[in-house]
Amino acid sequence: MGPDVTWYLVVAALLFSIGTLGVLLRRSPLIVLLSLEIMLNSANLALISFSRLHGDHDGQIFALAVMAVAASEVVVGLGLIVAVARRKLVLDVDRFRVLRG
Amino acid sequence: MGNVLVWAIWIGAAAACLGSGIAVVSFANPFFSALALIGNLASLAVLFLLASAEFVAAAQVLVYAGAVMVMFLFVIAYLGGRADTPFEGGPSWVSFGAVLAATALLVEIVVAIGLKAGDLLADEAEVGAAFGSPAEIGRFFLTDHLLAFEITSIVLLIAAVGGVILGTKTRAEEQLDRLDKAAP
Amino acid sequence: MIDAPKVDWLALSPTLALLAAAGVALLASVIGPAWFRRGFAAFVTFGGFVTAGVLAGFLFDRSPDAQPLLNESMTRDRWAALAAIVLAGAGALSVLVSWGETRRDHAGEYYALLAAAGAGMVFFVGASNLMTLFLGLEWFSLALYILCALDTHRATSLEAGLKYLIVGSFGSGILLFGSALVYGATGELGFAEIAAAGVTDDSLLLAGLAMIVAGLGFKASAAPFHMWTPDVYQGAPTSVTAFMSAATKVAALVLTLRVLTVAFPEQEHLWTVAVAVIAIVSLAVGNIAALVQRDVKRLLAYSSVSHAGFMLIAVAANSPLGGRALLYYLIPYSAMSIGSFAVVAARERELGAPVTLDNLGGFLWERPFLGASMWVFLLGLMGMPLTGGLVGKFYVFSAAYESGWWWLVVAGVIGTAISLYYYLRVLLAMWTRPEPTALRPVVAGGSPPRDPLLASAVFASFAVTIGSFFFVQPLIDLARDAADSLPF
Amino acid sequence: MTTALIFLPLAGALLVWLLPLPGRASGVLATLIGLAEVALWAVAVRQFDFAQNLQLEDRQSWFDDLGVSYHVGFFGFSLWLAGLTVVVCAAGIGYATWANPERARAYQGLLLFLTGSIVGVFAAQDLLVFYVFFEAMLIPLYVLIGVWGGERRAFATVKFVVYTMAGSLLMLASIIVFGLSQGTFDLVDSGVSSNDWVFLGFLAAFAVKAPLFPFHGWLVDAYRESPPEVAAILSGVVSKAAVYGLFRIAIAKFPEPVQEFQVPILVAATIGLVYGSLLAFRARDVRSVTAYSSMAQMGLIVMGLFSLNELGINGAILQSVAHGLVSATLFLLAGMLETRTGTSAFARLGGLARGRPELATVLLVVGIIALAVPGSVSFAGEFLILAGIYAEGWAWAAIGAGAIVLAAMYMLRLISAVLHRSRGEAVRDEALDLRPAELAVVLPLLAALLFLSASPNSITERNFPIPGSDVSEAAR
Repeated sequence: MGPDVTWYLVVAALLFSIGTLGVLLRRSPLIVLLSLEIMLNSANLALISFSRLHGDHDGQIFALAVMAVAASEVVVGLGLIVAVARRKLVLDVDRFRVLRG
Repeated sequence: MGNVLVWAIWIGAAAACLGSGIAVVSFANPFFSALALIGNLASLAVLFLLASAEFVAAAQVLVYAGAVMVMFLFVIAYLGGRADTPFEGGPSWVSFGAVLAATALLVEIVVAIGLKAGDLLADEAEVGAAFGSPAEIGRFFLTDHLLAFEITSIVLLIAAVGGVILGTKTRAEEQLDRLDKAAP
Repeated sequence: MIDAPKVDWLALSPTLALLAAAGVALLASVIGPAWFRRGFAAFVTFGGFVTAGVLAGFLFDRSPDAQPLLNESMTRDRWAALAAIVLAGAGALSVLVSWGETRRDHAGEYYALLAAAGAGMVFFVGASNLMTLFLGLEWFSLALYILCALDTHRATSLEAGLKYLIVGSFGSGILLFGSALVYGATGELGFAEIAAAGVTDDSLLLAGLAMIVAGLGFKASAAPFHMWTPDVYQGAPTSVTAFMSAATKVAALVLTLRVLTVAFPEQEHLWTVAVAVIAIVSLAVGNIAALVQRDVKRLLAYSSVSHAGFMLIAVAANSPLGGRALLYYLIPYSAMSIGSFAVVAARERELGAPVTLDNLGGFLWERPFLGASMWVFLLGLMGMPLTGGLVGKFYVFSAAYESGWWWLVVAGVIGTAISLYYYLRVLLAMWTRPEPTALRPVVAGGSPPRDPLLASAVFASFAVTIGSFFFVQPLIDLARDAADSLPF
Repeated sequence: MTTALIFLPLAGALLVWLLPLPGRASGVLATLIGLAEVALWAVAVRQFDFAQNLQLEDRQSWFDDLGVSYHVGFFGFSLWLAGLTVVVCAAGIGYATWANPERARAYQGLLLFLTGSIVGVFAAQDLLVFYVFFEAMLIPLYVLIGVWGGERRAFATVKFVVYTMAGSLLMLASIIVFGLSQGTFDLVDSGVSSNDWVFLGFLAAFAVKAPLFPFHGWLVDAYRESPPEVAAILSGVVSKAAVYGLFRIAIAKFPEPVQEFQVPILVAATIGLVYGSLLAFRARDVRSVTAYSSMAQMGLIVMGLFSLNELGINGAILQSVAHGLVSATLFLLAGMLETRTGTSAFARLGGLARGRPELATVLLVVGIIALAVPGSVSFAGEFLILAGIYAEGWAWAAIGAGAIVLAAMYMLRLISAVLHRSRGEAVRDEALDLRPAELAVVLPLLAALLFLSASPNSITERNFPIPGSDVSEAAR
């Protein structure tokens, strides 16, 4: 018998906060994307541990679907970053000042 | 004795997971961040395995750590030095607010978990050996969660189209480039 | 070994029609000859939206009782069907608005993505478990992120796309973690099953509920989750902005009320207060921030934040009257919102520059039809008579008062009073002639470009805005039937 | 019938906007529509039985779940107010046709739209319908002031909008609370309420519109910056929407709060009367004098209404009509002076009577009626109001009478400053007497005033019971 669900959840919550901090604090869109991945993964960890807790598969299925969604977000996000770089714009989330009013 | 081993692996994986998570958000160079995320994903996969989610763990390694991260690294390599941006310099209102928000989230969730820990979270359901196996997951995807399965494919398709659209240089952009070149 | 699940094709038909349209448009834009792509894709997408609207109407007629489908993945009911009709209408109008944006690159893909986003929203409003909710949300959001960034040669468009992607994904991350917590507390994903699990004052469930409300708040652009709204609305292609401002709001708000009433009836005393507070913050932030804007798209973006506040008042009412008020309000609101962005788009094309209060001068005299329509849309957003905006506000306030939220009525009244100032600035700007010395961009080729499709979209929005004032009864009857399928 | 009376000008507005006529022609068309509206009103008066209560009703369900219907009809007093509206608006449109402003089509259409909405306000028998027309009336006013106004029009418009909308929105909140607690928004079906807050919400809207002291901040700027015919309609007619609202809603539906707040309201009205008169006495131009006198007169009318007895209310209605005509005529005359001299400041006017007999006669007659010489309609109205308010306390009547003396003084000052004294610097010999077109606009108003002066009882012989309330039972 290993650690119970509470421990998993604590790790998930910590990971979620780390991801949140990364999204809010970092300026490089690439690292922001990576931090978003961490947020989604922490949710996956929570889903899977709850799935184990309740003994039904819904959580695992959800986690798989989330994985696919996360991959999709990465594709679009990276596409955008490449397009921004191609236009020789500054890659800095905070410096998108053209749109501040 | 098996318990101690499980605990040891679990603690190792959790520590690796959190450590690499912190590394991802604090490295200045996105290349190292991405590498740290691979470690994060791998250690998460171990945790998934320990929570009897074999198939998800396998998918995590194959899809995520494999395919997605390769894409990441490729883009970072393509961008080269431009991808580097310094860490947020000096405390600002934004960073203060961010830390506050993240802490609030953490406290909220941990308190929620803590309040819960006594009763419900303790008694785990008994699961058979087939729990989390590819066959089981597959069956659910084709019956109860058919819609989710289908939507996942649509989302991926949209993302693929988006990747192609955003990745190709358009005529309007070429025109702009020509204008840039023409200008001294 | 595996029994094929029974699929209710009629319930899925509006979504499928739009998906089919998206597929055909995509194919055509890949294999069709260059001259053929744009027109064909636009035509197919328009047809897809119209078909989806008709099918949703049929669905509305055929589903007097709510029915769960595919193991609670989605619900077939009139609530979703009516929302789907509004969404289809908004989509069709956006196609008309977009035609004049003579896009040379990715024209076919533009329409394919528009149809795909519409399909996602039409599906989303019927979602009835947390997984399909999340997936539907991501479905239409991803399509919208790409659409926002489609004009890759414009820095503002790219920035809008990236910003929307980051903030939107952040919001859905919060929503996802909240869903996970709710799943953990109840062991269920389906809305009705969550309510049936009988978990009431569980801290995990409440934390999850709070995060779900916040996540949906991002999509409805309710303050304090609105920070992406002005930038994205300003930077995105204007036809996309028109679509987003109407359709995203419809989808997010309609689903918010559904998930709250179906899944969390026991926590009513908590979420009504939370929603009421979000409504007030939205009213305050949207209206006050709009006061200082000079760019018309940004101004309208903040106005849409404040309207999210108005409609959340109806959600907070948590009553059949509130449901009716929400659905009724969404109809003229969608029309006014699309219409006003369409007029902005027309002016933008005419000037070749972003529309500000300064270069709107004399618009009413130069383009009387568009100018007068803009007047009607703005009066509608103000809640002035002869537009559905007045009746919408009347219903929302009535619902709030009936549920005992008199201070929401007061907040709404104050919000409206503040909003008058900035709407009036736009209204008067359109009458005044700019100073002859002022620098004005010259219209290329002399007379302004003719765009009958955009004009017809504006006319349709105009007709809905005015018509919903005079024909309240039939619309309310529809909204009543729809709201009856939610358990209040 | 009522519906036709409301929608004829609205349809006319649409026609004027859509027909591509040149400026003057669209003005003529608008004038014809305005005259047709007057004729229609005359027909309505003939059909109307003044011995009865609500008549000429039209009713059509609008949305039933909240009990809102399109319900319009006239009481005796509101038919007179509607008559005032159609006459003054027709004169205003006629004046605008003569003045021929820029963008005449839009201008005339807005004036017609305004006419229809005001008639709608006076006819509304459902609270939401009332609110709709009340707001619809403001939209053209915002534009007319904001676009065609004087130098400081932007400031005047914003001030006007802020004041009026603040009042209107409070009224909307009150309407919702009142309607939902009554179960219907119909003014005939609904009962009375004793909720002070709801009453105050309604009162706020009407106090701003009247304007009642201390809600008069918007008044001078709006009256001074609007085009003359708009100022005429604003002071002559639009302010009477407040009279209708106070009488039909505030007094009729809130008998208890009315009793409770009678004294504070009377105090505000009295202060308004005295303060307005003093300001008018100190004002330095024709428009300001007329504007402040308008405020003073509205104070007097509100005193009459809140005397809550038949005499005072009859006087208030009569005085509403009389003041509407007087003030509209004065503003139109001010406009005519401005086209001749470019100013309405007393310092630069004077001596206009010499060689301009028609102008002098018209101004003198209106001025004399305005200062309420015995025998004039204003005298009759003020007398009735004072008699009514006397029943509530002699002090009110005494202050009112004092203010009326002040009124005589400022009107005489106005007449002498414009017509007599030595010639002002802005007055040139080339400045002509009133043109036939101008006379055609002013003379009907003057004729109406003289007719009412000759027989004020054509209005007052029908008494005006408070519609559908206990107070009216008591008054009978």
